[in-house]
Amino acid sequence: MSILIDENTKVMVQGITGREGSFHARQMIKYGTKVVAGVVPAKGGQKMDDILVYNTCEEAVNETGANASMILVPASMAADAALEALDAGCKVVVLITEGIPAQDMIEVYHRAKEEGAALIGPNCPGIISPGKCKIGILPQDIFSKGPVGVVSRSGTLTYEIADGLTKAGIGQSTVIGVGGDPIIGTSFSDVLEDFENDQDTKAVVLVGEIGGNDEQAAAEIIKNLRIPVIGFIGGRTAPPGKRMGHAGAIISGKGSTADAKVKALEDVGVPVCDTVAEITLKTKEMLGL
Amino acid sequence: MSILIDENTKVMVQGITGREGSFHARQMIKYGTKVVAGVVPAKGGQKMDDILVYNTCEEAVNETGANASMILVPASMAADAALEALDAGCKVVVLITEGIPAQDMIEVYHRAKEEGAALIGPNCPGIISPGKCKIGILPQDIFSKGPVGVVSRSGTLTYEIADGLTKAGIGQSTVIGVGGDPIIGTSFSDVLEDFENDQDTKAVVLVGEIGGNDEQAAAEIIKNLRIPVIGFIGGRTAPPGKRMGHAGAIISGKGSTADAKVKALEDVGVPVCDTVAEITLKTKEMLGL
Amino acid sequence: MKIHEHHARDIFKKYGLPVPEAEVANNPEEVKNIARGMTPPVVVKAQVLVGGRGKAGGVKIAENHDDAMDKSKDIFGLLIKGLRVEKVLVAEAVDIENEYYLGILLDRDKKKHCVIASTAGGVDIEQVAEETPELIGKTWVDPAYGLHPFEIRNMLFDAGFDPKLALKVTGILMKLYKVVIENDCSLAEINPLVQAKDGTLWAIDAKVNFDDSSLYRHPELKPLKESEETDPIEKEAHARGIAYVRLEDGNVGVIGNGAGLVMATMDEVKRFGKGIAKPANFLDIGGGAQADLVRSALELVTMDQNVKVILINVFGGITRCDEVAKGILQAIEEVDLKVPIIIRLAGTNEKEGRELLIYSGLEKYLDIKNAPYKVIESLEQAAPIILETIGVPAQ
Amino acid sequence: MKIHEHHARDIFKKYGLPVPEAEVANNPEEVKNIARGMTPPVVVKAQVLVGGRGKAGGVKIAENHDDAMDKSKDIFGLLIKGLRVEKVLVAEAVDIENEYYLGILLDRDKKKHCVIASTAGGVDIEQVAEETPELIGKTWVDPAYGLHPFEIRNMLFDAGFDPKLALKVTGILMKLYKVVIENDCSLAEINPLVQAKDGTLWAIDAKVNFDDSSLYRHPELKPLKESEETDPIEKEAHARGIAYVRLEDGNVGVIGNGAGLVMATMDEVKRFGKGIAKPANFLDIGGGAQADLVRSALELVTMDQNVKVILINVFGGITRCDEVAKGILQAIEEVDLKVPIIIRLAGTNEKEGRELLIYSGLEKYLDIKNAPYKVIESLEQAAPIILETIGVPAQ
Repeated sequence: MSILIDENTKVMVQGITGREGSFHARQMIKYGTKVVAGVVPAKGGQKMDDILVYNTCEEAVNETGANASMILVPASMAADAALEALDAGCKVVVLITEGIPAQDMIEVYHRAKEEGAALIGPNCPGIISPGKCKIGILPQDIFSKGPVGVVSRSGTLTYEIADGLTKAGIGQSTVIGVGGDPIIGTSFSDVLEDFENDQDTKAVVLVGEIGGNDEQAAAEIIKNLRIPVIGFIGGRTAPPGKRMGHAGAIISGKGSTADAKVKALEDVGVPVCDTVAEITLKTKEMLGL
Repeated sequence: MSILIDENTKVMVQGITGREGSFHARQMIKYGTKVVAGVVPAKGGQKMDDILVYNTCEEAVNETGANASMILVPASMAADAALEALDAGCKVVVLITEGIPAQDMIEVYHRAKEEGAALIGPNCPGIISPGKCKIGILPQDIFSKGPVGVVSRSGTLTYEIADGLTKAGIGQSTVIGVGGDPIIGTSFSDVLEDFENDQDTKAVVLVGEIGGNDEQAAAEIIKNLRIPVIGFIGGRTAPPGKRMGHAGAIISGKGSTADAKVKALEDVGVPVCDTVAEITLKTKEMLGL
Repeated sequence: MKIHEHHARDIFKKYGLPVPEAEVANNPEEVKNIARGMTPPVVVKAQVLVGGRGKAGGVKIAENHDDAMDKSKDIFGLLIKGLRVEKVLVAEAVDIENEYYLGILLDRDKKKHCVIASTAGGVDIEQVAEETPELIGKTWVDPAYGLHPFEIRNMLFDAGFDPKLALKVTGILMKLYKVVIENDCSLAEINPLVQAKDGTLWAIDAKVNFDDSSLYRHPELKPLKESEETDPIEKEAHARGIAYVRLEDGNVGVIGNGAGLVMATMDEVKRFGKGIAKPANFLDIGGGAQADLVRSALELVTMDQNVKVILINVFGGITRCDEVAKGILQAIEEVDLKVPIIIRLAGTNEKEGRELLIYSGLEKYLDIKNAPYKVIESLEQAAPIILETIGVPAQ
Repeated sequence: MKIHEHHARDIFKKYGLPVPEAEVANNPEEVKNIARGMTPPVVVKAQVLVGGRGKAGGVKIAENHDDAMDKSKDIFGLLIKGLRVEKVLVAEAVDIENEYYLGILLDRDKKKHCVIASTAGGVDIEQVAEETPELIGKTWVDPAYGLHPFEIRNMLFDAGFDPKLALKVTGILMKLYKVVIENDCSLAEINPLVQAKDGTLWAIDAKVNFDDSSLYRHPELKPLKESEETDPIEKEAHARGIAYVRLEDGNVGVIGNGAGLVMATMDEVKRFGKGIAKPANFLDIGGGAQADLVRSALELVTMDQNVKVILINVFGGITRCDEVAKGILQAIEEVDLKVPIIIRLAGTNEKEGRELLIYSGLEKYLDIKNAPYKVIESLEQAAPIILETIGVPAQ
């Protein structure tokens, strides 16, 4: 098992004819993802390798049964693309694009909630259920199938952690990079219960960082979960008021410091690791390996 | 029985301290309507006769259990007042005010639908269930309790008709003036089934006029009703393209002519009267009196 | 509220819509000067608030500025559906390849804005809708979240727009939507949107109507208001703030309170009129009218020389019958009405109103032809009196 | 993006918010001229992009234009939190009766705009929120239908605003909301909103932050952008478009790809540093960096004289390790880096990257103190090498 996506997920790629879109669509296909359609307005009828391109999401969904979408279009069009995917009935929408106006994302976020769809991102690496399906730009070779769910606000740090787990012989059920923007579709809280209910997930690694209150919200959920959660918080050395690379990582109040987040997690019994290497060790321990 | 309002309806009046607001609140009280509160922002704590004024609808509803509202505030504030009443939980909102921007009414209309509330108006005379409750500005002496439901797009024409019925000894269950604006909260279709389901209503008088397609929509509903409906359409002599007094009454397409409306009603078996006097006669006949 | 094409064009321009270079001229000399600064050919278009100006000879293409001046001479002063042409718009002509229709209007049934597009542009859209409905694309705007490009694209693809063109048109419709929302338009239309031979798109005609109820929050639009009335009495009524519409071939002036009641009264006159008595006008004194307004209303109705008798039908709610009676008496005293009035008063202060009229002593004459007015109990009583009045040859 | 108070004031004015008469001056002479045209007293306010200017002596009241000039001399050139005062705002002073706080910001937890108001204005709102939360009113904006006056009124009444004042403040907040929506603000604040002794309301200070991701659709805002960086290296990084933040008291330059990975690497340095080795900076080369950018990043980090050693930690996804290696070699060749580099490469093209570095021959020396760089297998290996480097007294 896995959460959100699996071997039956049918993916369309919005922006498949672009440089990034075609590259990552090919990678996904190579990984075994069922990429069933591309969507590029006014390029309907073209092909990207064997994948037919449609003018609209509606058409793509009707013709191919696509139920998930990856969006790799310019920031000024990305929110509209996400709304189109949601409107067409996609239940998983992975928004890779960076630099989408927050105000546009407010609408996309609430529309996704109304539709009961999982919106992942924006400004995220995507999601992978190793051996089954990948939607996103994650480097696929470092993942392996197994019992650990990973959810993270960071991209490369996630790769690092997954790589560490894989090298230690610990596979992953599903790995999700939720993205680094202030307004994101899926936060920690949204997937923790999914992991709890997934029979094949035996432990969850939660990779937080400074900024916002998502870790505190997650702690509230974790309180009531049986599944063990291993934590990590990046940015302990980050100075307040400075934006660390992306808009999400900025210490703007007491709650958004690394210390506050570590405390919130520890208070509900989550061991918070000091280093990336420690995550692998702690996970092993939690799994009884 | 009656529809929408009855002896248990608790009414608050938004704008109760204004000249119109206080006059009509007093009239309503005189008629026996349970006027439980007034709402005028920044005049909370004042009194209009024995009625306490609140700053907000929320407060008025919480303190008095008001479940309906009459709005008599200036056009620029009326849509906001209606949204406030809906937000506070009122299930019947009667919007008397004339000249509310259509764009504001679009929002109020859809919010009322979402809340499952009956919005009557704007630019309407209101609603009366004779002997039980009146919300609005209708001259109350002309109504009498009885078996006929009346729903009308016109104000004074409604009075004329009700007066005619009353003088002929035919009382009314509920009389509703739905208002003359292009965007109205309650149209014919919305109340026809209520009348059908009201045990005390034995026939319905439907008073339409040129403009829009509400009569055609009503005809679609009437098809499936058992209750007899008597029709009247005003404006047979009105020239096309001219606005007859209020924004709703303008012949702007084939469907909005009097002839098209008469035909739509006659096609579903509704006798359409040529004169106001004929309405009384026809109603008598339908009731077997 | 309707505005002239050139004002609509200015608004379109402000919102980045592709309007051709154009300027307004008040006389042929100005046409020449404006056209001189343009790349010929130019088009000279009558500025009137009614449709059908093309068929009426109000639109002409000119080869150069002299030609433009000459042709404008035929347009100035032209009478189009009763409106005299006082201004023309001089615009650079576009080399037309294709014509499209774009419009956004308020749908009163769905209570949403409706966005309409068609590949059959340049003609009457209602005709297209009737004859070839498959050529009309429509999408309704979510009242909460507003309009999105993807919704427009879906609609345009379905309506048979070329996909590449559809992308450009989507941008234009998003701008047109902004015009509608920010200015409270009840209608905004580009008909035709023209694709020129070089592929560029141009909003050749611009039409915008505003929601009258919203004008209070758009003070900048008020100066754009121009009289739409072709009829001098309607103009006068407009100036007095009275809802009055003149009907053709009528001889019975109709006055009442409330649009529905007035219309029903007009219908009644027509019905019992036996082809002899016909309503001459619609006049609604509204709710709560004071005596002054009633007086003014009577004066207006008698400006129509065809009116032989006036029927007043008032059912008092907010309106008080005694105020109406006072107004009638004022009018008789101060204005020479020349025609008799049939008066039916009911509702609020009915008794007081009737007494005012009866005790004035003016109704004392036996014959309506000699008395200034006759008070009746119900509308049915009006028919014989009116027919009697009309039936007698004037004078 | 932050902007100066006077720019925020101009935006407020455009939206009809009640800002006092004010003008910007670049030198004391201009202050005098501006103040001369105003009704005294006037206030002279330093224009800097950081808070706390009052305490730093950046705000002074003057009795007349000469006094304003004199006092402005103390303000010009003042250093407030590292930022030098180059402009001042000269404004007519308001006779303060009461001070309030108004603000609208993006709530990232609720994913809605949050409207905040407090009767405790003029002070740090976060402090008020902590000490007297009952004095803070909040309402969240429906993402679909937007903000309505009644929602603001309800909030203001609850927060203890005087009802009559609340009606006026509602109008102000509706305008402030329009500022936020139409300009994509992440924050708009009036602190304080002042009620003058004559009862009038004034937005005495104006603060507006914009969502950087939305700037592409607000070209008119771009010229308002001014450097927020007080640090010269941060300024330089900003100019080069590199995400760089300098840390105090650090000696280990940190470079990586991805904010999370870089922060984790900084944390790791701190942890194993035993109080001796500390991260000197955050530098994220982002995704898919080319050699040039890596070279530029190395150059930046070594501008900090405190940096004794650099740690590069890259996990290639979109980023290719061979490009990173090329950039490192370029930097060594073209820039005199002066400090050794510890390099850890993993992920995409890891092997190629490592081979480029190893076959360059530059790593041949046994001792890190003599070699320009050292390639390591895992981050754990970095600790001893860094400590060895730092531990040795510089020269």
